Amino acid sequence: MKKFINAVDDVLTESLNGFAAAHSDIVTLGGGHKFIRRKTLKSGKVALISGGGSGHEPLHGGLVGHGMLDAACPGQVFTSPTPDQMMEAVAEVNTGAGCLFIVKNYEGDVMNFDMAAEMSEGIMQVITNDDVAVEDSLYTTGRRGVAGTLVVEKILGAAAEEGLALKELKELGDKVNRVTRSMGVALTSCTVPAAGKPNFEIAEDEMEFGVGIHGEPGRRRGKLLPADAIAEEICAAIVDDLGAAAKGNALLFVNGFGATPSMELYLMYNSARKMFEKHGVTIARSMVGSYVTSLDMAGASITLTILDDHAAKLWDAPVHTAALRWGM
Amino acid sequence: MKKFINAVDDVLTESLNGFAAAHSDIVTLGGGHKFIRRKTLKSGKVALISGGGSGHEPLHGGLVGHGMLDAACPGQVFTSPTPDQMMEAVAEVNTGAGCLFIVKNYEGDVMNFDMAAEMSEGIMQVITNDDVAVEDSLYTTGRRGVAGTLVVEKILGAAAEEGLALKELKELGDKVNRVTRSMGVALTSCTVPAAGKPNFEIAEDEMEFGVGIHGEPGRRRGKLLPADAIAEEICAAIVDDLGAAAKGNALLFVNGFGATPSMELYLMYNSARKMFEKHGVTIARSMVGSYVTSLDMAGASITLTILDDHAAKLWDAPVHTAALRWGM
Amino acid sequence: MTMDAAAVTNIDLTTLITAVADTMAAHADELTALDQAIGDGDHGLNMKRGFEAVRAETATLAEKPLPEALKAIGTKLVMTVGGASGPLFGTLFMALGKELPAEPGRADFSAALAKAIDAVAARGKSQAGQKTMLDVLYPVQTAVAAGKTTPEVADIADQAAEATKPLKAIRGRASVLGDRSIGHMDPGARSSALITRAIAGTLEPRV
Amino acid sequence: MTMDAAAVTNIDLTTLITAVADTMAAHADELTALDQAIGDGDHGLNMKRGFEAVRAETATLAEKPLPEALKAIGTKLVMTVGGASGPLFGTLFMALGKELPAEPGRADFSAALAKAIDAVAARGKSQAGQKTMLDVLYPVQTAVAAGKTTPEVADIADQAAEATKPLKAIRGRASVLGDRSIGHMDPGARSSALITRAIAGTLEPRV
Ligand SMILES: Nc1ncnc2c1ncn2[C@@H]1O[C@H](COP(=O)(O)OP(=O)(O)O)[C@@H](O)[C@H]1O
Ligand SMILES: Nc1ncnc2c1ncn2[C@@H]1O[C@H](COP(=O)(O)OP(=O)(O)O)[C@@H](O)[C@H]1O
Ligand SMILES: [Mg+2]
Ligand SMILES: [Mg+2]
Ligand SMILES: [Mg+2]
Ligand SMILES: [Mg+2]
Repeated sequence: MKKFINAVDDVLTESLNGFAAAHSDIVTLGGGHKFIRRKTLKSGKVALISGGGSGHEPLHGGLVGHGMLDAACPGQVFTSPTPDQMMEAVAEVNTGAGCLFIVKNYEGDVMNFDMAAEMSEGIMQVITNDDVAVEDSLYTTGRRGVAGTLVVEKILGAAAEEGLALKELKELGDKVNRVTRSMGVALTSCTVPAAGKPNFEIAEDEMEFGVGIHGEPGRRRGKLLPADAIAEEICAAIVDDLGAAAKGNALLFVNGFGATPSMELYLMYNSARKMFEKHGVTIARSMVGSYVTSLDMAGASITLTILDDHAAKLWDAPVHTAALRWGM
Repeated sequence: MKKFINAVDDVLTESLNGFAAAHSDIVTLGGGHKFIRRKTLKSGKVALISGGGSGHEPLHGGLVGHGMLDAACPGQVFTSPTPDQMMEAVAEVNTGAGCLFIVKNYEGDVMNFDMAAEMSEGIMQVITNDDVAVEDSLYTTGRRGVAGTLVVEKILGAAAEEGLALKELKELGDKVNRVTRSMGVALTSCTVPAAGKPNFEIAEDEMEFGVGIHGEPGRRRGKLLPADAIAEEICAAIVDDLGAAAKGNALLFVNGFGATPSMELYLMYNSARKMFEKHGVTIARSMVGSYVTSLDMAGASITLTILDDHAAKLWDAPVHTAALRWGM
Repeated sequence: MTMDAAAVTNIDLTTLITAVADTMAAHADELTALDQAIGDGDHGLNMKRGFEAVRAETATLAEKPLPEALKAIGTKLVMTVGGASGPLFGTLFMALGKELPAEPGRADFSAALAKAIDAVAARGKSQAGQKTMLDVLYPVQTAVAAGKTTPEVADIADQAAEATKPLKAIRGRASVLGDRSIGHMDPGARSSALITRAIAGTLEPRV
Repeated sequence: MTMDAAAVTNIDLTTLITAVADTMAAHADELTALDQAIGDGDHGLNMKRGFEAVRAETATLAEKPLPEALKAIGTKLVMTVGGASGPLFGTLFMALGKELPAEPGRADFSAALAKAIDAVAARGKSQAGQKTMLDVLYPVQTAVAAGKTTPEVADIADQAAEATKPLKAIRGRASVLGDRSIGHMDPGARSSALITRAIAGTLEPRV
């Protein structure tokens, strides 16, 4: 394992200290590094709190700030945060209008956020589950929440800033989640610092199709395909799954998992854009970059969110976080 | 080699097409993909043109836009662009106030930009050479231009936007370059798509100290060290080299080479910040991220620019490019 | 050497906590490797972190009445483990503490365990046969209820963990693998068996 | 078979371009591997790209007078190769075209080559002994001036490329390696030797 670290046990703490120091104009850390919160809270605004295992940076800590999250609770690497983290975040950032938890659909995350919600007051939750690689079924855990979570957080962040109430925010979040779909492919595995070796083995000519954002194995293992073929399969799966909703304006978000150069991400975006337009979807907004990562995994995911005018307006609204910034 | 590509020969073209489509509000491509230029030029402003081999994205194409570059000329991967690219960029973006080339000090880049300058009118050049890993000597090629180039481009971009004339811009660029120092370390090699295999071999317990941004071997090969020890060596080299200038306010820029997760970059930032402050430098501005990359290389560089009030003001000035955006 | 009332009431919490924390530390790499195969590779770290946190409070815990101590252990696990296993093992101990009378007999213990496992299933929206820790916990409870000796209970736990191999995961992270989860032991089942054997080992000498 | 005036004036440009482009294509991987060792791994690709671009214009080039054709080849190389080698090989051919009279004799060729190599050195701010293409180009010129046969010139070029191995790089990307550049052949020296041999091969039959 080759990483810039001092001791495995201090990775998270030292990294969070660095993050807070580098962005001290925007964020500050809660005690015991339990959460990252906005430096300045906006009283009367519903507080948006997200979180999850670390290793997906800039998600979620890099998305704390004006127009997006109020707090993010970082768990250990690839491990859901614990309820006390969310409870203390709530205690600090709830300015009276309640809190909305934005939670990626993993059992660990859901259970820990649930426990925190049960032990706090005035909480509602949006569960994101945009990953079409996993079959959606009531019987199983259902779909994972992946890169589309960022889109939900951005749109809800703007709406919260405009003063939308808790219940309406939850409804808006569910609505955006319903028109958001993602799927990813990994070319290499990733290494959790404390584990010291890659999460999975993958041959030099293989890719993992439908991979999650924890290096957990995906839908199938297959031979490495050309970018166009990968984009074709992913875009078809997304459009299929969206069904009748797959039309009109959309946001296309090509996300890198960490080790994939921007040159390849833009190439993938180029392929995906053509595919979606062939399917009759208009790419009205775009984002390309490594925002929802899996440590040092090479690979990418494609996310499509159908945008009505309201959602587009909220997407465009000013945001000022460590990772996303525009309009201010 | 595992990459998202269709055919090796089309990587650059398809990636540039994707980039231009994703950022069509900011940029447009010159004919034959010879350059990336601002969509809207500002008449009467000195045009800033940079460029270099591809594979360092977002440098330079991602830095084209308001407050930064007017055009960027992308060469083949790790290969300087050819003079015709710069000449055509000049022809298109020079609105009458002349052009400043910002060139990283590599013989290839310098010679190609020189030839273009000789064959065009009204050109001045700033050569960046911030890499302290290489001995500065008139006899040899001298220092390489690395991540500090971005700092020079940002500060000059803001000054050009304010209407500074060509000669003053050149002087300012030289001045910023003189107080900018960088050094990097690679943990893995990188693979040029057309070469198909890693540029160098490196053992599981080794690092390449003082590496350049092309995966070219560096100052020495050594055992992998803890982040603090790496930061200590780099920061000492930088402070040493700056000599008496190493005091007051500074910008600390921790740059990832491509495959290094943001968690490790912030950890490295945390180490570096402490080291510099021990040396009496105040970290007044910070930037952490993969901005000057070497394809899929794992590693990072540390850049320090001493900032007087004027430079700090220019650093803070609004910028709107694909990769850097603030204040607008 | 059946697990009689004495075994339950005379529990030496210090020994018990030490035994469980030791086994989690000793098997952390193994659990992580199991989780790398069909999960995200953190289970060993999670469990070790949780029980080290519990170990750090042994002195305080040992002074509490058993039900209170179990609740405190559960809460500590919830607040330090994270992931899926944190709320689940946390719920197990918290519910056990809630259900047990201050001076429980064997029947009390068996009944409380049944309720605690149901609480885990409720928290996890899961049931037996889904390739999770439940596939060890239920057989352990049945064995306790049936009056098996502590070594027998430990063996049954091991067999139950082993028996998760052919199962297809329906719950937990491994569920996204579908058929590809078949053939691997469930990490949470393995840690449950390890905890069972550690606890059984501390109870045995007192029976 | 000395390289006499006829060899210079009766050059069949089509054959010559084909020979050089073929050799660059055939040795692209080898050149890239050399450049990976002490540079950035693009030299083979650069040279191949440049000479393929030249090859694509063979018909037009073959119609020009020799000096004009050489200038056009040089310009094409400058505009397609990039990197350090683009301006340098480009300058070599452009300067050669500029210095050669329309119907050059051997002495003209030798003199023009000397000037062209000086132009390369000026462009590169470099000189012999710095582990660059110059360490092949200068010996080639000396050999031509000394009236060596074309096979001899080609052999001298190969030896000169080989002789860059023990040198420490002072110019070019490899210079940052310092002593670590020692022991490797300079990629630009190797490509210069390959070009020399290819050209020599096309001249030979006509001498
Ligand atoms: N819904 C559930 N019900 C019961 N047990 C579960 C459930 N989800 C996960 N588990 C158990 O938790 C174990 C994984 O724990 P761990 O790796 O620590 O958490 P995570 O899956 O969040 O990374 C699984 O092996 C399984 O035994
Ligand atoms: N200043 C110079 N003078 C002469 N030759 C040089 C100089 N710099 C580089 N070279 C030659 O160019 C070769 C490298 O070419 P290439 O790899 O195509 O360009 P780059 O170094 O820009 O990647 C070197 O092997 C060397 O022979
Ligand atoms: Mg986990
Ligand atoms: Mg090059
Ligand atoms: Mg796990
Ligand atoms: Mg090269």
